[in-house]
Amino acid sequence: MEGMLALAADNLLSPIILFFALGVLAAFARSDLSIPEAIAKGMSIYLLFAIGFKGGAAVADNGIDATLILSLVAGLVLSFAIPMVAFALLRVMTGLSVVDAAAVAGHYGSISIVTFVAATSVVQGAGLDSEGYMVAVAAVMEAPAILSALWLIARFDKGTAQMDAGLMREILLNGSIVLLVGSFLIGVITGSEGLDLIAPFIVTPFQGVLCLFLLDMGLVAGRGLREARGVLKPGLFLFGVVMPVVGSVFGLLAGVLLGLSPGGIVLFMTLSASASYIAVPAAMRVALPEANPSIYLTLSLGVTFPFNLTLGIPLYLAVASFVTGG
Amino acid sequence: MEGMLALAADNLLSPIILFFALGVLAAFARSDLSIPEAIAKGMSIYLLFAIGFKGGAAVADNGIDATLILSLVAGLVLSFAIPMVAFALLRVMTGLSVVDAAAVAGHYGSISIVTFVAATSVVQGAGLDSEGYMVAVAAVMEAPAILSALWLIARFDKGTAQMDAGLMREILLNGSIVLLVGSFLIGVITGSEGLDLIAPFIVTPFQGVLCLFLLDMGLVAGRGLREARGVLKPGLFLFGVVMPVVGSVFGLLAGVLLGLSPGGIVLFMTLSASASYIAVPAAMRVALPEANPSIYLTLSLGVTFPFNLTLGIPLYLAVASFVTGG
Amino acid sequence: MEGMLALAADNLLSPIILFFALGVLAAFARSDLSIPEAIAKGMSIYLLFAIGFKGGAAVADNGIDATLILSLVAGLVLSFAIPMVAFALLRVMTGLSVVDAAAVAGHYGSISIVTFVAATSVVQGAGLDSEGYMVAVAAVMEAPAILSALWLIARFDKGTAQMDAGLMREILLNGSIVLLVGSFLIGVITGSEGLDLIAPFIVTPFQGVLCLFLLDMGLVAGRGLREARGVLKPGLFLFGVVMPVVGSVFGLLAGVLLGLSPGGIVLFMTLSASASYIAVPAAMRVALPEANPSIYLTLSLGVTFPFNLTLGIPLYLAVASFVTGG
Amino acid sequence: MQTHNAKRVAVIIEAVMQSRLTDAMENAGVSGYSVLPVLAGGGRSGNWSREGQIGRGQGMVQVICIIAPDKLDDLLNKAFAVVEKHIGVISVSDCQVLRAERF
Amino acid sequence: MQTHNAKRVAVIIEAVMQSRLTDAMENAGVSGYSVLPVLAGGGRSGNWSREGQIGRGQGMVQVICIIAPDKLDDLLNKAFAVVEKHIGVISVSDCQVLRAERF
Amino acid sequence: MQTHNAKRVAVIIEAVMQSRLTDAMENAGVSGYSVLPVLAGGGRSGNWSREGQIGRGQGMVQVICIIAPDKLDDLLNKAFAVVEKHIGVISVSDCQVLRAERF
Ligand SMILES: Nc1ncnc2c1ncn2[C@@H]1O[C@H](COP(=O)(O)O)[C@@H](O)[C@H]1O
Ligand SMILES: Nc1ncnc2c1ncn2[C@@H]1O[C@H](COP(=O)(O)O)[C@@H](O)[C@H]1O
Ligand SMILES: Nc1ncnc2c1ncn2[C@@H]1O[C@H](COP(=O)(O)O)[C@@H](O)[C@H]1O
Ligand code: NA
Ligand code: NA
Ligand code: NA
Repeated sequence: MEGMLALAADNLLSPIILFFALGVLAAFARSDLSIPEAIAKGMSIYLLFAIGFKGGAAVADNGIDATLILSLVAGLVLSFAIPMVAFALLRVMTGLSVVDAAAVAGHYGSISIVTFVAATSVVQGAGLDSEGYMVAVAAVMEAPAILSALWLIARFDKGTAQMDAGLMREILLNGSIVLLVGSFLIGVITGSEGLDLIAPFIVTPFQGVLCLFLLDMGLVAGRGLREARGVLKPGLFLFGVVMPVVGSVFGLLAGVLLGLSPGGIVLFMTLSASASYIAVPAAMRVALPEANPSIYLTLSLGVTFPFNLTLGIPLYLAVASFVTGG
Repeated sequence: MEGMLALAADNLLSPIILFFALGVLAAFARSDLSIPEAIAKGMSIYLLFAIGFKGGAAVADNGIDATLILSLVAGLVLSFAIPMVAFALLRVMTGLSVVDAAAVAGHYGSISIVTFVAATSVVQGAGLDSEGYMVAVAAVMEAPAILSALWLIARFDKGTAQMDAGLMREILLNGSIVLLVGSFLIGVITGSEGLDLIAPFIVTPFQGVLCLFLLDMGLVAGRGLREARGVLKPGLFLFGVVMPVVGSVFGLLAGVLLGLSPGGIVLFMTLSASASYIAVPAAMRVALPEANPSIYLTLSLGVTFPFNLTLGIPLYLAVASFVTGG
Repeated sequence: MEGMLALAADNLLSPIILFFALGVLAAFARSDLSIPEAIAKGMSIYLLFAIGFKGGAAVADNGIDATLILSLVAGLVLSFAIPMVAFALLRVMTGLSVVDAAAVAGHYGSISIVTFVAATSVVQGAGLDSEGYMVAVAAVMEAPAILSALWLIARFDKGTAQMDAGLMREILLNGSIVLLVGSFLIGVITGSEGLDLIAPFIVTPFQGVLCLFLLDMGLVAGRGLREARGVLKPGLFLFGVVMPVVGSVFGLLAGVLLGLSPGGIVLFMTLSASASYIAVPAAMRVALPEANPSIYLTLSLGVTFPFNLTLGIPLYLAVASFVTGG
Repeated sequence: MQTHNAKRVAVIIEAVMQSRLTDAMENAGVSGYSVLPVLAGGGRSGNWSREGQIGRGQGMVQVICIIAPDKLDDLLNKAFAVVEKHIGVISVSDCQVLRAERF
Repeated sequence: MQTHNAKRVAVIIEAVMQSRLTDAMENAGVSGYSVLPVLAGGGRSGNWSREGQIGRGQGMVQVICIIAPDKLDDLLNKAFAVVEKHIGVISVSDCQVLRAERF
Repeated sequence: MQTHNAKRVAVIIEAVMQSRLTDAMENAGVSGYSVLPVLAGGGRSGNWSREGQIGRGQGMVQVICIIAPDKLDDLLNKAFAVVEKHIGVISVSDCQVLRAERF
């Protein structure tokens, strides 16, 4: 318990959290500090490229683990299943309409890659190893939740959602999945030799870029919260804090059943706990234009993301350590 | 004297000066070489982030110096006071109207952060230490000069200027101040541990980014000079060279009275000598739309900035060394 | 022969090729993966800055080679001459009109700087040295081919082309030439001291940036191929593969006559073999608006660039090694 | 100069819908269209800005299409089918063009 | 398609004045507005370009607002109060919109 | 508010031709112009997009110029001479401006 508090405190005073907080504060204070869109996109491309490649190179190094396939399947299942849980919780805890609840639920089945990256940092900082293929698990968990959200609509609201072949391709081939999976595979192919070649670009400066990126996320989240204060009813806010913890339990179960390393379990918990704020919102705007974007964006980016970043990840680390007897 | 000439020559042949010169030449020759706006903004964010953090980490390392607060106060006073001197000089040396003279004066009380960064490089290159909190002094010197400029207008031109609460907030919370101060504080909090984490991003590649950034500044300054040739009357040009030297004397006095290190004195001289080309122009466009922007931009970016970069900083270094008996 | 196959295989599995392939595949699959324009431009500025400077610093290190001037002259001559050869081949191999054939021919006399950079990597990977001033040769080869293309038009199609003083200046002072030559000269002036200062920016992360840049080139090339499938008749496609090999023979002759190092010969072959996809297309749009851009862009970026990247460069390396008895 | 009557249709629409709209336009037989970036905006659903954004979920673009008057109705019908359930603005104004044969 | 008369107000204004203008517009009861980037320009005060700029001191944006005709005068008055002392251009043109209830 | 008749000329043109067009406009005595970015487009010569591009060879911009009606013809003639052989669209519409003395 004490160890966990120290860990949480440590985490709260890490540069990445502090830069996120700086961004939120700057947005609340209505400072005109902002990162150009192209730079923000460039940084997110860099992060996907780097973690994909590093994960792939790690897999090449350690050999393909027998549980790789099973982990991917588990990720798929969780991404499909978690929205159902989230939807049920939302209907109980909040007064959201079916459409809004389904849209929100879809976000929680999918994942936030920056939360994953932050968890990787914390796991490494705690001296734990983790399976390199967890980035591939992250990739497979991005999209299925969207289908669950649309299914929920079809089931409970009869055919409001618009799904077409174009949207299906957009979801499956969205830029971040392609870049993450592509970099992962190239990492697998070129292995540690490839990694040595580009490590000065993707390894050493990584933490610094992550700080700047979280500054930007803080700015965007803060602006969103400022704009959408009205939306954030107590029940909704509570959901944004409870749901990641609930999700993490599913991740914990999966990780333990699969026999992952403690670090791998933390990452699985984080993936299940995190909520999408890029891929799913875009898909929802196309398929569910009636759903209110400020609800799902504010919850995902303004509540759950900061929660995971500050308290969630240390919690998942403590739980995973406890469960694996670490 | 000889040492100083060698220093100046050395400085003139450093990559950062040469890239600045390349930019100016390319602009004069009407080459279409240009840096995208987003990249230029990204680099300036990087520089503020890096020097703020490094300054803060240095303060964390050395403990809070007793003179920190006094230095901040001295910075404030200088930023308020220098515009008065500049205004008086302008009225004597040039035929500028009250409005234009006040607008120009405001720029010289404020600071140019790149000039500061370049001076830091030179100071380090000369093997001198300097106080890490000088970046905080830089931050407090950004805004007060704007108020002085508006006061000058109110005093000598009766109420042309438009100051409102919105503008006040914009000035005090402008992006570069928030980023610089925020990074500084995070540097103080996370100390050398934080610095170690992100040094491969903010320390080692710093000089290279600075070269590219100065290339961009050369392009922008050169384009400005080409467009605004007509504006640059001899008296005005002279002011652009004399004023930084005058300003530096104030910085010298402050630095010596405060008992700063030789390096710190050079930086204080540079801050006092440099003229704003981002924060103040933006504020002037809002508050003093009648003032001619090509006058203040050309002077600040086209005359004083290159002067400080090439001759000013070595001069301030020589003077500070002489005064402190170095 | 075996060695060459191994080399080609090695090359095909290098990260830069794989990222290029990822880009092409993503574009074919209509993924929305894309790199913001500003980031793509920023990376190309970085690459020009880095290779220019490194080439200059190498020249400063090794002293000015007696053959430097001769190599520049040879580059000029080749850039003027190769379009004539290309034009003749095009008239024989394809049914292109005079205007289109001349436009395409101009691209092949000029050079592709990324192909050059990739060849530099391969040359270094093979443990060969090369002359630092080859980047200056690359710079002089950019523009003359444009004049040849316009001359071909004037000769065979009577005065369709529009050449004016403005265009001439744009061609000679286009951004990439100015940046490449400027960085080269600054590298020569500041030498290894300057290089040490900025090496953590331009040397160590270089390969990583190159990977991302090639991902972008793959995306752009793939999108171009998808859009312009109809254009790519068999004869044209064949030309796009045959012409680089023909061009490389001229580079080989030049390199051998000049007595360049094996690495230098490979680079000269690569320059002669590569086709422009930035400077020349822009000039052609101004001077030859009647020429169909999808023909020359598809050939240059969609056929010849990938050919050189994957098969061409290893071939040129093998031939140069064989000829110089390596 | 000889000019000809034409219509200028400007649609401000969510970026995620861009390709669907331009497909619909091509479908309506337009001779061309251009997409302009929109930096920020405000409306009944609040204010937004592209600054710092990394996804396309937020943000709008403006699609401009100049067409011959007789094609207007078909275009509006097809464009409206795409935009109908979405936020955004469709406006049409009269204009004059050179080279009428191109529209 | 059923269309309705509306006015399209386009204001080219310094970037530093953007929020003041959009505040004034909201104040005049507009239902929405969009901000478009401007890359470069020329006028009585010379030429400018956003290339390589890092500050907002230089540079303009275009704010577009489509409104019901009866709100035009109030909007122009309020917008003009902001723009009055500043460089920039206000233009108004007629247009037709779908979904008139939104304006 | 007192408004005055003016013309709004919008030229969508290849980025490489931008300076030639604006030179021609200055030549025709316009009081100013603004250049807006275009992200993507489609036309008889296919579809294009600025994404990932590094050269100016591909890509268009939109040049907007608001002028007094009596200067229109000269402007169109001079602009057309530049655009004539190139892809792109010139359109003109009526508008109202404040501060007519500026045009
Ligand atoms: N009247 C309008 N004029 C110009 N742009 C508008 C207008 N109304 C809405 N928009 C744009 O469309 C977006 C969505 O509008 P709304 O559906 O009203 O929230 C806004 O954020 C603006 O970018
Ligand atoms: N007639 C015009 N048409 C379009 N844009 C204009 C016009 N006049 C001025 N502008 C824009 O407004 C800016 C300032 O204009 P000015 O006050 O004339 O210097 C110019 O740089 C252009 O971007
Ligand atoms: N009717 C149109 N409306 C708007 N933009 C157009 C139109 N036609 C062409 N364009 C723009 O001009 C470019 C070249 O057109 P084109 O010459 O038809 O290929 C297109 O890619 C569009 O960006
Ligand atoms: Na999740
Ligand atoms: Na100063
Ligand atoms: Na060539």
